[in-house]
Formats: sequence, structure tokens, C-alpha cells
Amino acid sequence: MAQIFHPSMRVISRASILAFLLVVGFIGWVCWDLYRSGYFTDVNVPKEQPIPFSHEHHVNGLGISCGYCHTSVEKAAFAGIPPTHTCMTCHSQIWTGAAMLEPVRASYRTQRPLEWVRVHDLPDFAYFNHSIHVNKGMACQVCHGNVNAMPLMRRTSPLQMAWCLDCHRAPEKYIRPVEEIYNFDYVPPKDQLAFGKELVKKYNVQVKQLTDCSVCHR
Amino acid sequence: MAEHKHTTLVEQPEPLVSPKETYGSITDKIAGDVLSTKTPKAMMITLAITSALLLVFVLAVGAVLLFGPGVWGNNNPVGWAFEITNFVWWVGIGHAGTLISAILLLLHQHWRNAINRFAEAMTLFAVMCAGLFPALHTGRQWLDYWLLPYPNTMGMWVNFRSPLIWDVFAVTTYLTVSFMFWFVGLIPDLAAMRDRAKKHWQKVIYGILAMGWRGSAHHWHRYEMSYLLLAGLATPLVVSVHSVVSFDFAVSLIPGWHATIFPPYFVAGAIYSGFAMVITLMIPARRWYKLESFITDRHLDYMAKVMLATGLIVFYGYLTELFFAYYSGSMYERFMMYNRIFGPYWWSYWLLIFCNGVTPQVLWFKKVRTNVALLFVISLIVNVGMWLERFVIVVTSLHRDFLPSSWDMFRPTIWDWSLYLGTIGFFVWLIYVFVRVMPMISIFEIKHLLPWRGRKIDTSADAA
Amino acid sequence: MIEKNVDIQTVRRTLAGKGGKEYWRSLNELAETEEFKEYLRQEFPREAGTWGEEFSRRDFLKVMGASLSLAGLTACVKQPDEKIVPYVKAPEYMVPGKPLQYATAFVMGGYAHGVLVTSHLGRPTHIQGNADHPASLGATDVFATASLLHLYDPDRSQAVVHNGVMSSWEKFVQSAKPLIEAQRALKGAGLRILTQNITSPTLHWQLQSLLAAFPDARWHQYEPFNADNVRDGMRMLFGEDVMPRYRFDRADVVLSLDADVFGLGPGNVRYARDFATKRRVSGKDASMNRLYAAESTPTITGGMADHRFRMKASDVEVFARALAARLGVPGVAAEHLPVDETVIVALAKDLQSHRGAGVLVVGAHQPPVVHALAHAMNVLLGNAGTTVEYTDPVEQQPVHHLRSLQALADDMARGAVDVLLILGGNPVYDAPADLRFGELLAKVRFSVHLSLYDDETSERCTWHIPESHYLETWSDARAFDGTATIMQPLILPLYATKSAHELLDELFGEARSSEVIVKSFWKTRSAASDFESWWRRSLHDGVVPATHLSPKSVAMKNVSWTFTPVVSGGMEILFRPDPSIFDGRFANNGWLQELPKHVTRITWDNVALLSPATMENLNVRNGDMVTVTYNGATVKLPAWALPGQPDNVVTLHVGYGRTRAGRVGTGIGANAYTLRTSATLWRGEGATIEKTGEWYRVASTQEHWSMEGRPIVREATLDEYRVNPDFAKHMAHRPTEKESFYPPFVYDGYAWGMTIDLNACTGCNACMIACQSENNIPVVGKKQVERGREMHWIRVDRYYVGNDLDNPEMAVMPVACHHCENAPCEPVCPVAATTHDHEGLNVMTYNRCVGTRYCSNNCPYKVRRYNYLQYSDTETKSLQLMHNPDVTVRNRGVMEKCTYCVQRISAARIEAKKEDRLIRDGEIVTACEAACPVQAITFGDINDKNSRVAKLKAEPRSYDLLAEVNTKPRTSYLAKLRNPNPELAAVQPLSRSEHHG
Amino acid sequence: MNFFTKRPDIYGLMAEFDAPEKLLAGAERAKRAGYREMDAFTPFPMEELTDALGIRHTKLSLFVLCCGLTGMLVGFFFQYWVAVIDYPLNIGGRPLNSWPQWIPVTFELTILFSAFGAVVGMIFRNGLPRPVHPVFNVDRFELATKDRFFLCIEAIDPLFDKEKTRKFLESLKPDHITVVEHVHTKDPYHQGED
Repeated sequence: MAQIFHPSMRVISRASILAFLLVVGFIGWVCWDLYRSGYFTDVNVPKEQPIPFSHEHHVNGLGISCGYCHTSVEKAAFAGIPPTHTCMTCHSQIWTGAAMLEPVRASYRTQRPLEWVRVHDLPDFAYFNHSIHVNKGMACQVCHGNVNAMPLMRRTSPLQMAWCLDCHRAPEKYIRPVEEIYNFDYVPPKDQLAFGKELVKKYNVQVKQLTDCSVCHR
Repeated sequence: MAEHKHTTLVEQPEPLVSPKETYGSITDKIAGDVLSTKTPKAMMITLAITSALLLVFVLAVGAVLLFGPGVWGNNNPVGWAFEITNFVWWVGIGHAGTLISAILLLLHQHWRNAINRFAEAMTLFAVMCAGLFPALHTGRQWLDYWLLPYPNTMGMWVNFRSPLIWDVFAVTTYLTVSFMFWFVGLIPDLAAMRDRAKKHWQKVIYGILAMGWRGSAHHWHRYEMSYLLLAGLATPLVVSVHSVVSFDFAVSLIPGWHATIFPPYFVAGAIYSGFAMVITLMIPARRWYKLESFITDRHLDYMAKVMLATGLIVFYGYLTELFFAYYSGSMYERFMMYNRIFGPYWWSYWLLIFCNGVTPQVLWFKKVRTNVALLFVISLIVNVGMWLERFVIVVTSLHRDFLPSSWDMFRPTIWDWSLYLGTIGFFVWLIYVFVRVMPMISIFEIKHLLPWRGRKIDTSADAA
Repeated sequence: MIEKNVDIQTVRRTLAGKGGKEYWRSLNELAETEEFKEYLRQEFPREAGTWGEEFSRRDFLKVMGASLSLAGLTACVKQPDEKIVPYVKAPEYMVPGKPLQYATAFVMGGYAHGVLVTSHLGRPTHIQGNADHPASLGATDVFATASLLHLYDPDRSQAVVHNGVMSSWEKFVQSAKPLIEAQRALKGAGLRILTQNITSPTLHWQLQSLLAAFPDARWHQYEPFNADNVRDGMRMLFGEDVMPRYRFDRADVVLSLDADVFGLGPGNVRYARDFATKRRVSGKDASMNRLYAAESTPTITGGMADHRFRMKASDVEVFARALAARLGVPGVAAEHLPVDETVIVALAKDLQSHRGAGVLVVGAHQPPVVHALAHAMNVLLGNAGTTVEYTDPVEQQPVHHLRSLQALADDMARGAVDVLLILGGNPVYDAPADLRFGELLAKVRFSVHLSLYDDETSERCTWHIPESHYLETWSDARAFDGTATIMQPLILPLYATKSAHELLDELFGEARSSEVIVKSFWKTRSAASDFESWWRRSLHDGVVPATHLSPKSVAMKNVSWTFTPVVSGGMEILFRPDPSIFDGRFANNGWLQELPKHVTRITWDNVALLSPATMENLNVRNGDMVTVTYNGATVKLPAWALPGQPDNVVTLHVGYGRTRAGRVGTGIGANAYTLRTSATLWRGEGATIEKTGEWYRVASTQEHWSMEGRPIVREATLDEYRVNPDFAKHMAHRPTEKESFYPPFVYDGYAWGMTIDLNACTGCNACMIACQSENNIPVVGKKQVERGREMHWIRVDRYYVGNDLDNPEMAVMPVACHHCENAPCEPVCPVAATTHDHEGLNVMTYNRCVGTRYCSNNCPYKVRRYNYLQYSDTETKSLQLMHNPDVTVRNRGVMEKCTYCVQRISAARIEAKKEDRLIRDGEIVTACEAACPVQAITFGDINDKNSRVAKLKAEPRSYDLLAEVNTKPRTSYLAKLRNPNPELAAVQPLSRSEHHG
Repeated sequence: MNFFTKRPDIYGLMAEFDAPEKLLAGAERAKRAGYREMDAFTPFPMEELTDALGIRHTKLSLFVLCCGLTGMLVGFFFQYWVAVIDYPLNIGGRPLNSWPQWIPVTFELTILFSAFGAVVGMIFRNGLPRPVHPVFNVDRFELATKDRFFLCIEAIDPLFDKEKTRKFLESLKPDHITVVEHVHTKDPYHQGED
């Protein structure tokens, strides 16, 4: 009887088993990472907008507060995207000739709204309500990041359910006094957890309810 | 062992292997059938039919993936119908292999050696068919992987309270263990195939699969231990799998489902249907491949006896259900039984009693048990009966439950039938592939049954 | 009322630029236009993402891919970018994401039903009742709620049509003007206007000024189901044109003479509410009203009755005569009796002992003399002025509809009509068959049909003008009690449509907009010093102050009674409006087509209703196709056995057999109008029924009628209740906490629960449609209903009680998810898609559901609904605008069910939390609760012992359905009571309650 | 064989028998003769050889037990962690730790882990896969899976001596005796006669 296989098969046969396990593990790792990567979550990926609107300039440079444009953030589920009219309150006075702002003026002229690309876009079956969050001391910064330092708007949070749960399970990690929700320079106290727990109690946040399915899905 | 008194096989009513067979002839016959390019003509004809069914299967799967479970006849009270009936039926069939391999091994039933390979392969394919149904019956089949507990960005896990999750674990465990059992059993035979193969590519393929098996005594020692352990593990597993499948029903509160008798009753039914299917497949295979030397009439006799025994247990189960319904004092339970017997699906109940309860009674007679043609017909009847049993449990329980306002009828559509018949095509097709590429009888285990000086083969314990 | 969006104009221009007949019949083409897509994107930004062009139509991958992209972030497909489109200039009152409600009125048969319409970003999404409106008191009937669907119906007429060819409004006006001018010279001798029943003060005002300018012109009104008989009866009895109005809240004994007062007709919602106030039984010595019904075809009113007497419609007159004779109405003698004499005696006694607290009501289809008899009895019994009020007619110009239409038909036949304006209605379809209205139209040179749909009448007219939906335009109308409502639009017309006001004003006036016309009319009427604030107030409240009609005192004439001769033998045929699609005007409304009809629970079809005995005589079974021949015409439709139907009576519901209703309503059922002539508008004798040998599958949502002796609807008589108030609790064994294997979960916050009072529920289906509208529940179509896959989250079960198959009693039971604390559905879900929240809701997370259907199997109430196929219409763009954005639209393969309107709970919880307070009792009103005319449904926090729901649950009548399986449901029922007359015990058995262990 | 010890020139000597009892007798004699590093190759398992060759009893069952226990603990506590600690949900009013409902999965995982242990343990301890092995150089070795029975005394056995051992094997009256070469000595695809 002759050997069927080349002697190298001694190693190859065993290595292939190991390799198979490694490949399976690798694929698992790639999937794990891919779903959490910027490719999938769009974290830190600025989107092309009709106008390269700079939050940095308007917030840090001009000191405009979030609520000036996002008017319904304390009142409604939707924070509100400012109508062209809001832009024109200033831009009918300043930078009136800037080419960059032509779409704004065109919108105002033609009554055709501007079409922004949604940056923070939850799936349609997740019902997020801005008003309850900001009214209970969850600052803009916590989810949206340092918008005041963003020349172009981008996500800083993956907006995945596990990410939501992180805070819904322990809001004390992020909660702050309601007066500070628009403050990008807020520094949490050293004993944030203890302080946070106090605030949670003060604002009557029912933490155990926050992981109920019906809180976000209807 | 050596001091055992020498006994001849002549004392046995009929030897388990024809006395004219030798180690060499066994090997040449079984391996030769695989390596030969000739296929029996009858097999080619049935293969054509099977292939047509396979096409139907592809269409039926495509339809349900494309349009959803709405292509079937399921409706609001009857959320499960053919698909779960088929699932349970196939899982049940998938019980014979492991039972034969494991339980009969532990019980020193040597006659199992001739049929275990085939039955194990049948088990694998039946479980594959079975697994398709739960996977296809969900509305969003592309999300079936949500039934697996894996870390995800939703932070969600599965609900371990659900019998469907138990099913996932039980069926995948069963499939994995059955596959390992089958594969481990195949290793020495794959080596034999490697050594018999004429063509280099055949040698390579069988060689890779045999993993370099060389029949070393050291290896055999561990091998036998491992095989025994697997048998020991598979035995409770096989019992648990159909128990878990029965939990799908028993855990619910629907009259006709909510019954503590279900686990044993389901396991017995599974063995019953499994043996029926083994007989259904073995009889033509034995004939076409002329395997009468290995699968003797005595084998058929034993299988028929197992069928009779399990058939009686199942029949007892039917009687118990009647008694439970009466004794529960619950109007819902009583109505359920009444509805089974006299309701709009009365025919399925009576047919089931005929197929599963009445027909097997003829197996009390040895003449029937050894009449190949008759046995084949009986096995087919039992197969149908066991399908009806699941249909009765699934559909007639659901279609009239608590609130009469919701009562409705289930009417199967062409897609219900297509998928069912399609899986039969898929199943038989896989069996054919198996028969053509793998030894359908375990070569080394048959050899194990040949006596040699210094070892007797005591098959006196082989009584079903 | 809404921000003017320029893109509507673009869409409209595109529409106007297109020609050809197919175009506006198929919405596909419209959907393909870039402009329309663009428009929708802007109106409805959240939906934009799913309309990506990357998938080609009918492609396998597309189906998979589309589903995957909806499946969410964790699936292997990246979420596509979405656009977010702000306003150019935001309306001040509108906060995006917060719905607004506006008051307006839904009009049917001329009568207004005050509604509040919910608007999300300018899209009306839900209609509920206006609590300030007398016909509504906050509730609705099915038609009012379902009228929303017409607004978005893709089959709605969208363009002007001239002789079957697409045209334009401008061309229409051009060709109409010279003809009108020519008529002006003839004083309008050849000008005719046909309307439906008109109560609109503005339209009446417009028509009056028109008739002043064209004195020889004529205005005709026709409704296929009108109040001619009532009006004639009143004239017969009182000699003047008055109309009765009932006060069931004052009545202890009610006799219905074939009247479906709670089911159909003006004031039905209000009447049911008033009636129910006398059925809210609480405490040991509670009292309750008693309802007798002498009825032909069973209705929900008959179903509510404590005594229902089954008789032919013609025998109702005989019955009324016997009773009148017994009560001493002058000049009336009994002839023969359709019922046991004890009935008449007991009934007369009961009515007499409740002088001023009894009431007799008569169905509009009964001949005038029955109305006269009944009201003569009402006057004699002192009921007039207390339980019955007589008022001037609500209509500005009441007419005898049949005679009005006949006059028009005569003129048309004579060739005297040159110009005919048909404002609404569908006379070609629903006029009496002998008038041959469709053929007569050919003799009219210039006929115009203004209607919501391009229907049978539009086809026969030279011009068809698409009509604005009532939510798109200004108008006004009066309720059954005269109260006027100014109807305001919630959205600009979706298509180039006109209202009747605009059409008339264009042709005969100054071409003003509806708003200007309506406002200028009310300027002439309002006595207020500050018209603008009066106007705003009227709009806001949805009622115009001081328009209610006051009761009049009337005097009975000396009537010389002429009774209808009794024709014996032969098959009686009855024509009745369909309980779901009425006279056919709702034929293209999928919600209503799929709504199980009162009593029969049939959907999508009309059938020949026969009594079981008659079925047996004819040797037909349910679904056997029969031909019904009458007046020389024949219809073919399936026979259907209806217990409670009198023998030898066939009832046909009209409204089916439409040939030009739209994709939903065309070609289903049989057109019973073809058998209905002027002489036999309501009923006739001598119909022949023949078996054809064919069989037809009727889609009924309930196939089993009996409770099988199970304690489902639990009921007792009032007397039994007084002895044993908690009888219902003893009808089944309810396991105690100790019997449970597991310790109970503790709910220490809110604990939502519901009660349904079976003693009040009439089975009117209002809850079903309200739920469908609120929760984006799809229509599945007849084939799917046949298969048993209807999607209604709340259903109304109908059972027959008693062992008399021919005349059983009826019990109805609304069933929705019970939100069981020990929910059997939850532990079996493999992916935890259905779970409990801390407030005790059984919540369904659609996006987690993979669709195993196990939960549904394990639900003893069978209230879960499964999307067997892709039922939600994701292709038709206009229907997407209708969706409630607060409720996820479910796709194929997903289980769904009643959520207790979790979106409303969430909204209330968030508001309460922001204000740092608890949710108040009654702050959350579920859609079904809001719609319920009889307030049978109460929702609230059962942990709050002072809440309405907690108090009702403490009532002895309260019981849990299937409590014996220990589901601990949060929804409970209040047992039904009947109040039979002990003197009728011999005729009808009394005892209701069976006692179980 | 230790890495540092010098490898013998050949793998060993192989005797071929045509009946199981002859192999058994031979093995017993070889053991009595003091040989330890030897192996037998048979077409079916011969339990008798375990003693005849002095094969050490395998500890596979203990390993499988450990695997099973691991599976059980992992199964149970994973379910506990999911339902009680990581995402507690009120499911149909059942307690968070509704352990009776976790028995099936715990059981299945116990079996699954054990079965893996039994198979992987056997394969691993047997040194499989081993597609290339010196014994395959033996000319008639393919009959070891058919009807021949081989006894191989390996060169690493301290008593092994090419000539003496061959003599000893001849005394067993085998059909053939073959020298088993190492795999590397020759081109495996062009092996000459031995």
C-alpha cells in the first residue's frame, strides 16, 4: 500500500482544523466589530448637506443656544429642524451675498424647503422623545456629543439599542441638573454616581421602567 | 473471553449474518456497491420521481420565503398546521437512528449492527427536513438567527422560557450529536473505503474523511469507549428531544396540547414512526442491493416487534387522552376530545386510530412480521398514521379552543402539500446520495458479528 | 388651516398635464411621477427612506431587501440615509411631532355628526367624536370614523371628466357658462338641480338665491333611505310637518317597531348613549329600562331587546294596530295578531304603567300609518313632550324624496331638462329601478355630476367634477336635533377638486372659495357683535350656538285610519341599507367592507338573509347561490341563514353590485337596487327564490354561533341580579393566588385595566373601526378573511342564547387583548418580542418579532393577529399619509394585537412626568373607548381605587373571561342583564344565569 | 518518542495474520516476550487485544464527565444571567428566576458538551487526523481494513532488534513479515518494493 498523501499533510491536516476554528472565530470577530463600526453606525461620519452648516461656528463662535433653532426640544418628541425663516432672521442681514448660503435664500424665495440629510436617524419603530429626556436632565451633549466643536454635524453615538440600554439601565451615569442640559462645558462632579442617583430620585425617574419594551417601541 | 465455551451460531434460530459471508466478502460486497458505477434500475426510476419532488421542494421553499407563511392555509385560530405537523413527524422519524445506534447498543442488541448506519443517516436527513419547518414557518425567516443567544447590538437575548428555544437547543444538539455518532461510526469504514477505492481522487476524499484511520488497537480501544459514551449520552438525548418537542404543546394551555402524558407518548410515537420509516426504506434498499445476507428476515422480525411494542404504547396514549379528557372535568378538555372524534376533522382521528392502533395489531403474527411485502405496506400505513396523529394534535386542538367565536377551519393550500411532499423528495434524495457515496451498512460492525475461534457472538439476548 | 405647500401645485400641474382615461384610474402612474414622490417626501419625511430606487419592482431581492431594511439595524443591511425636511416658515401653532385636533362634522344623509379630527403635521389621521356635539357626545359610529379612508383613497376621482375623456375645470366652466346664460333667459325652465338630503344652511342659502334668479328651475333631493314615511306619518297624525326626536334617557319602557335606532339613521349614536344611561346597573335595588322589539330582520337594536318579537315587516303594522286598539287609540281596531295575545296585553300594561316614561319608535321603512299609530300611542301615553319631542324638520326644505325624484324623472323623460346638476349622490345606481334614471340622463343635454368618485352616475353624465372630501373644504350641516356645525378643512384638497358650494358659486355666483362662501353666509346669520371671535368659537367648539331645535307642542288630528291591506302568503322581500357600507356610498371603503356586519358578521358581500326554517324549506344551505326574482328583475347571491329572521322573508342589503365604485367596491356582491322600485321601496310581497346549484364561499368572521354552554357572555335577569348580584363570578372557578405555582408579580405604579359593560354594548362595531384607524390596521381583503386572517385588534363576538333557533336572543361581546398578568402568550415567545411592562401592559415589540405564531396559538382569547402576508400597503403613497405616525406599521411575518393604545399611554405619561404629576383618571382614552357610543368601555388605572375603572371592577357584575385558566386578565366584563317582563314568562323563558362550581 | 532521542532507521516490523485468533495469540506471546511498544491493526475492534497488548485503560469517561459538568453549569448560569441579571423582563408574570423552565436547555448543553468531549477527546487522544503514517508504507496494509490482522513491533521498543524481532515474529507463523519504513526516507509516491 502506498501513502495516499504527501508527508506535509501530517501538518496540514491538523493545521486545517486549527485554521477552521480560527476562521470561524475571525468571522465572528469581524461581524461583531463591523456592526459596531462607524461603517455601520455612521459614528463620526459627516454627511453631505445642502449647506455645510457649522454647529461649531454658530454655537461656539456666536453663542447661539440649541433651543434657539431646535425649538421644540423641550416640548415635543421631535427637537425640530429650524425652518428657513429662522436662518433668514440673521442671514437676511449678514452674509447676504455669500454663495454658500444661496440654497437658503433660494429656499426662502421659492418657498421650497431645504432638504437636510438626517444625521441622527433612529429606525422607524423606535420612538424617541426629546422632551422627556431634556426635561429630566439628559443633556444634548450626552447623545449628540460636543456639537459645539463640530464644523460638520456627525454622530458620536451609535444609536444602537445596547447603547440606549446603557443609559436606560443606569441614568445616574449621565444625568445632570436640568439647568445644564445645553451647557457643553459642563463638568460632572467627581461623585457623579451618587449625585446622579440623587437627581434620578429628584426628577422621579422610574429606572426599572426604562427597560420596558413599551418605553421605546409601540 | 478466551475461556468462554465455544458456541456455534447453529443454536440460533437464524444467524444475524448469513454463514456464507466472510470478512472479505462483507467488505467487497458493501464497499463494492458504493464504488460500483452501477445503480439499480428501480432506484433510477424512483430517483426521477424524487428529483421532481425536489424541484417542488425548491419552489415551495421559494414561495414561502418570498410571500410569507400566508401561502399556507394557516389562519388565526390555527397558527400552526402542516408545518409543525411535518416538523414533529420528521423529528419523530429522526428518532429511529439514534435509538437503534444507542439504546440497542447499550442493550446488547447485536442485530442493530446491520441497520444502524442506514438508520443514523436517515436520522440525520429526517432531522434536517424537520429543522427546515420551524426555520421556514416564521414570518421573517431572515431573522431566524434571533433564536440563537448571541451577543448583539440590541442587548437582547432569547427567552429561555420558550419551548421553541428548548427546541432550538434540543434539535441542534440532537443533530450535532447524531452527526458525530454517525461520523464516528463511519471512520473505520471510511478507511476501508479509502483502501478499496480504485481511483486516486476517491482515495483522497475517503482518505481525508477517514483522518488516517489505521485500525490500531490503541485507537480501537478509545474508539470503543468513545462510542459507548456517545451511546450513553445519546440515549437520554433521544428521549429528551421528543420530550422537548412535546413541550411545545404540553407547556401551552390549549386543550389537547396541555397534557402531562405528552413526553412519553411522543417519544414512543417517535420510535414507532422511526422504525416504520426504517422498514419503509430498508425493504427496497435490501432488495435492490441484495443485502439479504446482512439484513435478514430476522432483522425485519425484530423491527416489526419494536413497532408493535411502541405502537401499543402509542395506542395506550390515545386511550389515556380519552380518559384524561373525561376525568379532568374540564368542559374545554371534554369538548376537545369530542371534537376530535365527532368534529369536522373526525376522519383524521378515525383514520389515525386505524393506522396506528388497529393496523399494527397484525404484527402479533410472525407470518406477517416476516412477510416483506406486507411489512412494507404496514410501515407505510404507520407512517401515514403518525403524520395524522400530529395533524390531529396540532390542527384539531387549535381550530376549536376556548372561545367558539374564534373557531375556524384549516384548509391546506397547494403550498402546504408542496412543501410536505417536497421534503419527502429532499429526504429520499439525500438517502440516495448517501447510499451512493457511503457504505450503507457498517462494515466493521458486521464483521464484529462474525464468530471466530476464541469469541462467540451471543445473540440470544437479541429479542425484541 | 394648513401651511400652503407649493408642491401640491406641482403635482396638480403634472396631473393637469396628463391626458387619457387610464391615467387617473390607475394610481401607479401617478405614483411614478417625480413630483408626487417629491411631494410625499416633504409631507412625510420619515417614510422617505424606504422608497429607495435601488430595488427594481417584482424582484425577489427587492422583496427580501425591502423587508430586511425594515427589519432594523441588526440585520445585515445598513440603514439608508433619510432626508429631513423642515418648513420654510413654520406655522406658529404647530409643534412638529405633536398632533392637533380640529372640530368639524361628518355628514351622512344630510345629518351632521360632530367629530374631532387628529392631524399630524397637516395630515388628518384619525376621526373621533366631538363631546360638545349633541349627535356625538364624543362618540362616533363606523361611518364617521371610516370616512377618513375616503380622503386618502387612491381610487378617488382626481380629475374633471368630459364624456369619458380627461378634461379640466376651466374647460368645464367654459362650456357650462353659455348654457347657464341661456337658462337665465328661460328663467331656468330647463335647469334642474338634484342633491342628496340637504341640511347645510349655506348650501340652502346658495340654492335659494339661485332659485330666485331662475324661478322656473327646480331643486330636487333624493336619498335612497329617507324619512318620507316618518314625515308622511307625522302629517297624517298631526297635520303638520314635524319630526319626532327621542329622549331615551327618560324612557323606562321602549318599544321598537322594526326600528334600528341604535344601528343606523340620524341620531343613532346619541340615542344609544341615552338608552345606555338607563342600563348602567349598580347596587342592589338598581333599576333598568326594558326594551321590546317587534322586528323583522334582526338588528343590533333587536339584539339589545329584553323581548324580541319576530314578525314579517308587514305584520309590524298589524302588531301596532293591535297594541293601539288595546291602548285605546280612537278609531283603531285589531284585526289579527302576529303574536300571542298575552304579549299585547302585557306590553300595553307595561306602557300604561310607565306613562310619560315609555316610548315607541318606528323604523323609517315602515309605512306612514305605523308612524302615525305609534305616535298616537305616544301622545295617549303621555310620552309626547317627555320621551318624544316633536320639532320642526332639520332640513331647510324638507321634501318627499321619492316624489321629488319622480318629478325630476318625469321632466327628464319629457325632455324638459337641459341642464342637470347632480351634487353628490349616485342616482343612476340607487334610484328606484323603475325610474330608469340612467337612461333618462341620456335625454339631458348637459348633465354634471359632482362626486367623490367617478361612479355609475358620473359615467352617464356629460361632465364629472371631482368633489372635495369634507376634510378638504368648508361647509356646514345640521345634526338630527338641528344643531349646526361649521365644517372646516384640515388639509388642502389633495387633487383638483371642488365642493358643491364652489361649483354653484362658479356657475351662478362670483366663483368664490368655500371658505368665503360659508363665512359670508354665517356673517348674515350671526348676531354676535364680534363676528370673528364668534366664528372662531364656533369652529373651535364644532357647534354653532343656539341652533338647536326646540320641541314644539303638537295636537293630534282626528285621523281616519286607512291601513295597508294584509296580503297573505308569498315571500316578503325587504330592502335594507347595508350595516357596513350603507346605501353603497361606502362601497370603496376597505375598512367598512371588511367590517363584519351587525348580526351576521359577514364581510365583503351581501347575501339573501333567510330564516333557518325558510332555508330548510328551500333546501338551501349557507353559501348556496340563489336567485331572487322580484319586480321582473333577478339578482344572484348566496343564501344565508339568520336566526331571528321571520319565516318567508328575504332581506337584501343594498350597496353591493357596484360597477364603478373603485378597486375595492367594484364587482362584489349583487345589486339589490335592481329589484327595488318606487312602489316597493322598502318591502314587497311575492319574491321568488330559486336554488342555482352553485356554492359560494362567504367570508364570515364568525362561523360558530353557540357558546357551547361555556360561561362566556354571562347574563342574568334583573331580578336574579337583585337576589344574587355577583352571579357572574360564580359561573366559573377562578383560581386563587395560593393555587399558583409562582408568586404574583407586584405592580406598584400604574396598572392599566379595562372594563367592558356587556349590558350597554350594542355591538355597533364603532370600536373596531376606531381601532383600525388609530392603529394603522391593514385591510386584508375578502380572500384573507375567508381564510380567517382578518386583522381587527378588537372584534365583536356575537352569540345566540336560548334554544329557539328561529328566534334566539343575541349577546355581543367586544374582545381585544386582555393584557393578562399571567399572559400565556409571553413565555412561549422565543425572542422575547412580547413581554410585560411595569404597568402591566402586555406589550408587543413588532421589530423583535420573527413570527412563530406560538403566542397566538397559546392565547385563549385568540386576539392576536398575524401578518400572514404583506398586508400593510407600502406601495400606495396616498394611503401612507393616513398612517398614525405614533404607531409602527407592521410588515409581513409580524404578530400584532391590541396595545391598550400604548402610544396614548406613553404620550400621557411623558406629559405627566414633565409636569411632575400623576396621570389623571380619564386622561388616557383608548380609541375604542372614545368611539363607543354607549360608553361600555372604560380604561384606566386599576391601582387607583378612585378611578372609574377600579370602581367598575369592584361592581358585583364584574367578571373575568376564562378566569378558570388563570390568565388574570386586565380586561374584565360587566355581566349582561336582561329585564324581561314577568308577565311574558309563559311566552319567553326568564332565567338566564347558569351556576357553575 | 522523545524529541532528543535519536530516531531509529525504521519504524518497526510488521507481521500479517489471516485470522483474528492468530493475531491475538501472537500479541499475547509478544507481550510475554517483553515487547511493549507494539500495536495491532485489525479491521474491527478486538476488545481482547487491550489486555493482550497491555494497552492502558483510557480516561476518556472522566474527561467526558468534566465536559458534561461544564456544559451544565454554563447552560444554567448563562440562562440565569440573561434572565435575572442582564435584562430582567417580566414575561407572562413568571418570576425572573423561573429555573424549572431552564432545565431543558441545561440538559441539552450538558449532553452537547459531553458528546463533544467524547468525540474530540477520542480523536485528539488517538492523534487523528494522521493521514500520513509509516504503517501505510506496508505493502499489504490496505487489507488491515478488510480481512487481515497486523502486529507491528516498533523500533523504539527497548527490546527491538531488527534481526531478533524478525525471528520472534517468524515464530508466530504470520503470512508475511514486512519492515515498516519511515515516511520520509523515500518519495512516498514512488516507493519501491520492500
